[in-house]
Amino acid sequence: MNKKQHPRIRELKFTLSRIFRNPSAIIGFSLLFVFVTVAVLAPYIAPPKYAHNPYLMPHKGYSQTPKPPSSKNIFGTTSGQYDIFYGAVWGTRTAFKIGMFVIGVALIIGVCLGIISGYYGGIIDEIIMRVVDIIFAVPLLVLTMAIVVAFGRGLDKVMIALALVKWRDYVRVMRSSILTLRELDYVQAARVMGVSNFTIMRKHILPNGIYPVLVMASMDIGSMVIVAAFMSFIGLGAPKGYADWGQMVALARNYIVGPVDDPLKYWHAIAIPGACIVLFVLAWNLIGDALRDAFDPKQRRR
Amino acid sequence: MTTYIIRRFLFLAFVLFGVSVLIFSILMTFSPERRAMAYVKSPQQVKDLPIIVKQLGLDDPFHIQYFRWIRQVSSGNWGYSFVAAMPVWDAFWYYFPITLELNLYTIPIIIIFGIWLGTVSGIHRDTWVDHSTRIFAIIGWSLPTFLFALIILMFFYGYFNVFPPGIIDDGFNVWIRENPDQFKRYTYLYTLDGLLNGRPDITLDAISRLVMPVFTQVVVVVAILLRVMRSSMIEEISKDNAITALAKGADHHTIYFKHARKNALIPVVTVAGWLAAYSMEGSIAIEYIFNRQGIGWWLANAAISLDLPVLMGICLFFGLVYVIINLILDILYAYIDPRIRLN
Amino acid sequence: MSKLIETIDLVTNFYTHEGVVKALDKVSLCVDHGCTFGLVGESGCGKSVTVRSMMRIIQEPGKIDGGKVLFYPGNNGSETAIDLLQQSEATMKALRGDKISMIFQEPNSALNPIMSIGEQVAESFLFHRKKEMSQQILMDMDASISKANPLKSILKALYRLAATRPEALILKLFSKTPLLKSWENRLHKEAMRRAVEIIAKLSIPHAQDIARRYPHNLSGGMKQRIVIAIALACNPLLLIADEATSNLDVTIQAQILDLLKDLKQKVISSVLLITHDLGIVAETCDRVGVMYAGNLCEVADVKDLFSEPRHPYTRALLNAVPRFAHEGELESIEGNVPNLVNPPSGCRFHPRCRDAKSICKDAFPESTKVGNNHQVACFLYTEKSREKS
Amino acid sequence: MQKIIELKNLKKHYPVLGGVFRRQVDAVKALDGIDLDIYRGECLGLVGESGCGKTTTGKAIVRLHKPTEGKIVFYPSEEGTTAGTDIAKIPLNALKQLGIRSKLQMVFQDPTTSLNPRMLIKNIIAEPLKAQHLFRGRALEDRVMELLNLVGLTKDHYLRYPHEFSGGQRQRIAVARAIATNPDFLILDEPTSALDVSVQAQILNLLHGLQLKLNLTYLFVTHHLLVVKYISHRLAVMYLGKIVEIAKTGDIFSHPHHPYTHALLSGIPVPDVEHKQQRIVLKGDVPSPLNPPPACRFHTRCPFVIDRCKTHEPILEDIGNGHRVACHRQAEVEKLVHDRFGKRSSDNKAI
Repeated sequence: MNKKQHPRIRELKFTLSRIFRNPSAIIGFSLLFVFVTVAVLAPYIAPPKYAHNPYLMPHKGYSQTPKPPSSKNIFGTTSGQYDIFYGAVWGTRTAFKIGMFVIGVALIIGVCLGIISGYYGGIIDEIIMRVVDIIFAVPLLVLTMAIVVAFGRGLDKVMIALALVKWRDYVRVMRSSILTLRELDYVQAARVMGVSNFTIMRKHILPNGIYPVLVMASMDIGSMVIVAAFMSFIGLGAPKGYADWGQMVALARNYIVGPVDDPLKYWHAIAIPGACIVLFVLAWNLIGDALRDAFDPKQRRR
Repeated sequence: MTTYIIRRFLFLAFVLFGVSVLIFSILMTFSPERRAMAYVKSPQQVKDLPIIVKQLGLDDPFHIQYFRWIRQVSSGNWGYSFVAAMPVWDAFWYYFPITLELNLYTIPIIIIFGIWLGTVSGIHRDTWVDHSTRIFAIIGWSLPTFLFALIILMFFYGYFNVFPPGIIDDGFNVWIRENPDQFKRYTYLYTLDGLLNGRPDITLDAISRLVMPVFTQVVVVVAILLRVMRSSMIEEISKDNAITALAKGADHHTIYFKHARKNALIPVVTVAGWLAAYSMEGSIAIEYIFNRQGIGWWLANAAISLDLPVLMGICLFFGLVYVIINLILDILYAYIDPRIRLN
Repeated sequence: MSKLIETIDLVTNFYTHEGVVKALDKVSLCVDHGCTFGLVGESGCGKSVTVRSMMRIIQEPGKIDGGKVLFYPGNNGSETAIDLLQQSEATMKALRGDKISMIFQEPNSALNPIMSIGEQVAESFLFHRKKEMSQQILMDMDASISKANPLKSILKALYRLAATRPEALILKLFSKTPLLKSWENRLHKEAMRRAVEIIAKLSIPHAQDIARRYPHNLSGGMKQRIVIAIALACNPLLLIADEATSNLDVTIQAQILDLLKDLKQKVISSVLLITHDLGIVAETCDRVGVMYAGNLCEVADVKDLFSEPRHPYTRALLNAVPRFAHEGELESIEGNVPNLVNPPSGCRFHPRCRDAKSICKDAFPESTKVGNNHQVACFLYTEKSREKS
Repeated sequence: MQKIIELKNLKKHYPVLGGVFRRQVDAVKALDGIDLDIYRGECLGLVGESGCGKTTTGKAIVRLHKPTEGKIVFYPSEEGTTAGTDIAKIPLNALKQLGIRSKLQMVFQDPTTSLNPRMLIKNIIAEPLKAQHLFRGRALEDRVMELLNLVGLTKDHYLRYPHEFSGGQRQRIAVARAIATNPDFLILDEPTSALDVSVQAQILNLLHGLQLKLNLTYLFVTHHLLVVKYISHRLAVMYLGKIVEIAKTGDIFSHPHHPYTHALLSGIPVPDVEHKQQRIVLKGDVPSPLNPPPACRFHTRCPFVIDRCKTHEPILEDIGNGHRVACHRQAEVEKLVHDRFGKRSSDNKAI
């Protein structure tokens, strides 16, 4: 052990070595790295045609039949002649936008309420948890649909609706991890020392109790993209022509079966955006799986 | 034990009440005119909207409207569905058997398969069995239901031309509608009714159209159950009472299947409620893609055409399903765990 | 006295992510027939690993990497020794709980929370006494004067088979099939009767009622009695008690120690007692082994050990233990218990030893005889070290 | 001698919820009327089995638990001139503002759980100083270093995480943290029971040294009578939420007057081979504090029970020399024990 290093760096290195001991972490983070690169470099990989709205997929013509890959459209075109390559590249940005926004907002609400509810207990806890119980009773997709219908269509509405529903999961997980932490000796010791409640939550409870929530959140980024894609697929989310993988699958929906002599003729129109969704979600799930193993308190040394 | 059940019952009644308030609050974000549209049955009536608003008291205070709404809902008046072109209550009973049929086949398969796979991979931890179920689980968990359904449809229906979408062959459908006396709808489940009416060909056709939806659902949902079962099995196997049993002279088979598995099922029961809800949720995408006119299909189409009463009704329905499933699970829980049963 | 069980150079390692934990390094000890052997040491010194290795119930990621465990089931000496590490799992299964049984530290977790007490005790009989019980059932059936019917004769045939060949395929088939497996009902009932009997034997009041209860509504002391009942069900030759009283209160511990002492006189032949409490050793054991960091330092009769401790660690330990008569400050052992991933070279105690010499760092001290039945693994007592100094 | 802490009829009842609406149906009587004086500069040992309320007493004094009833009077000044403050009911903020928080500190049982695994040692020890705004900047660092030296650790240990230490070292860190604010009074909640025998002595000696050096008062909570013998001046024995006997340590060991103390003393296995005395084995289990037996709580297990024990509750009586016992038969107990169980070890000083 190198003593010259700052202990925090040493600890970080140790944690990273634990995470990357797991092959699924390596695959997951490499996939994520590719997606991040594509998202960041999107304007260079696929230069936007409409400067005012780069998310709009360019299309030449209005023919309903998808076209196979060619030198002009390297991934071919989908129904309505939208360029699949462009959609796939800019769709990465959309996916990150959805995942990060929904999970970010849900995490902030969920973690804050979870800490308050778990740490203070009593009547506040009772109220928060009963509200969560109620929201839990309706499946995520159904409740989101209802809210989207109430707010009106659009990708932004879908994102807000998802965030408004998703926080319920984090409150429960956060609260249960705090209920155990609250009774631990080091939290009690801090109380004896006269440390204020806020500092106890910030320094003792949050750093030790957030890991289960983080693991869950990393997996949920993927599943939120799935739900948003389905909403776009049925037409509640992104408007027509928007670079969104779910939307692109929807465009190709009527062409899953090709002409009689070549039933798989239009496979690319579904498979390419589909593969993007699956790989994106897979990346987050692999990361979450690796994090869960790495943060498992039972496996921590001593 | 009785106090436990009563407590759970009261709690679930409270949840149901809360869900209704929640749904009604969403409903109230609409302007009174928009809500009045739900009572309009023909285009001619549109100009009478303000009158309808007044008539129905749609601009009254929240609580008055809520109790009026609840009274209507409990008497079966759930509004009118454009998508189904009939009242929501009637439409519900028209669509419900289709969804029920799908889930009646899916849920048992998921439970049996999930518990079995989870047990096996928990026992053979870190072997090829465990690794392959792990990969299977992560892939299943990463596959969007709607996408998986489309790809399945593309291959099996498009390429091999087997397992067509829909509920039943059009020819049968027309025949059934025209001969209600020859084909009695005992259960409204085609697979059962076909047998009861002595028409195995109808049953066979219905089953062939169920195979792909059930398969899709199982692959996507079983992953969760499998992982929970696996980790709780691993935990039980390494517990002291398993070692005590070993020291008593038990063989591994006895420890796994007599000592560990029943204990391991306790946490599984807790996720099972969530699983059932998730499974119902999954049927939305499946019914939409496989063109099965069930609750999910209806919901998706209602959402697209902003058919509000349908959304509200289905939200309430899901709340009710949640409550019923949880009540069953609570009793199951008490049955498995003597610590609850006897306290 | 004749030997009952003996370990020779037992080595057990745990293959963890942080490295290989060398939990046992060449442990050789011997328990005689009729003797109470105490194994003492601080936590993490390998006491539990030793006995678990002897019973071959080491859990992942542990592995027994060498040595022998010789078991002498006969009463008359060494000719019938079997090496437990070479036996098949089936043989071990038959031995565990029958010839050798074990009590664990935590009565709360040792019992299965969702099985009734009676069921858990009865299991021992179902594992090891099937033949005997089948015979008894046959006798009972013959004795009862009810009319013969075809069902009864089938049952009789099955029990006759169970009494002669309990591993017969047809019995397994019957036991696995739903409905048909109800043929075992009488067996279960008989096992339950015996379970209640053994519970009552351990001076537990209302044995019938206790057998029907579940672990969560019994007190800690009661649970520990049940664990003892399970261990004693089949009259084992050797009872291993792994810190059987350390989680109990003083007054309850006194009850359990008393019970064990009583049972030792009446029922059990030999006891291997694992504890970190030197007091318990002094009161209950005939012979003592002291362990430190995976090594067995000293083995002696209990009187010799307490009056004439030889190994520096034993001496230091005895001085560090609070006593009634002691006045003034307690002596402490400086330093800490080593991490067994990188144990100290040579004698594992040398970094904390006051009498350490250079040889202690380089070589592993072999166990040497220093008196009547007294063995020490320390260079202070070997020829080699005497020459050097 | 001046008092530093005085407990007057201290009670702590934990509500037991039940029924359909989770109302309070019963109470666990963890502490049921404790009267105890602790004097400045002494070490008082509080002994009893698990669940007897000894830890609850300690935690009530530092206000980790809010007492149900009774007074906890704290006498802050050295001279003993000022009147005490009742800290049983005052809000926690006021406790901090009055400066009492920093004077009452606690060391917990298990050092693996009492140190936050994600904090550096320097921050762990500095935490109470920061919370009380006592030092800052350079002075804070110096103070932390001083504390580390005081408990026998070095500069090397300053920038490390708790998991890099052994159990004994961790307990040293916990002690350093507890004495950081210059407290007058320390509650030691089984500070050695999670440690190995060889390390236990180190910690006991450290605590003893610190007491002399810093003029501390200890309340040493433990289940092990022999451990506390080395460090405490007086001993209080608890049973089911009550104090049954309290006396100078030597007196408890040589002339215990309560049958329960006798049983506790004889229940400890003694690491001496020659030492043979008959053990007093109490029958049955400790009754549940939910429904403690009426009158004398020990009567269900007492070998010398008489009818009066079942009807009248004995009070804690002074029998001279500060020795107080709560037993109807305290005068004859010694003889009874001798007659029934033979000579007691405490009589012959030989062992």
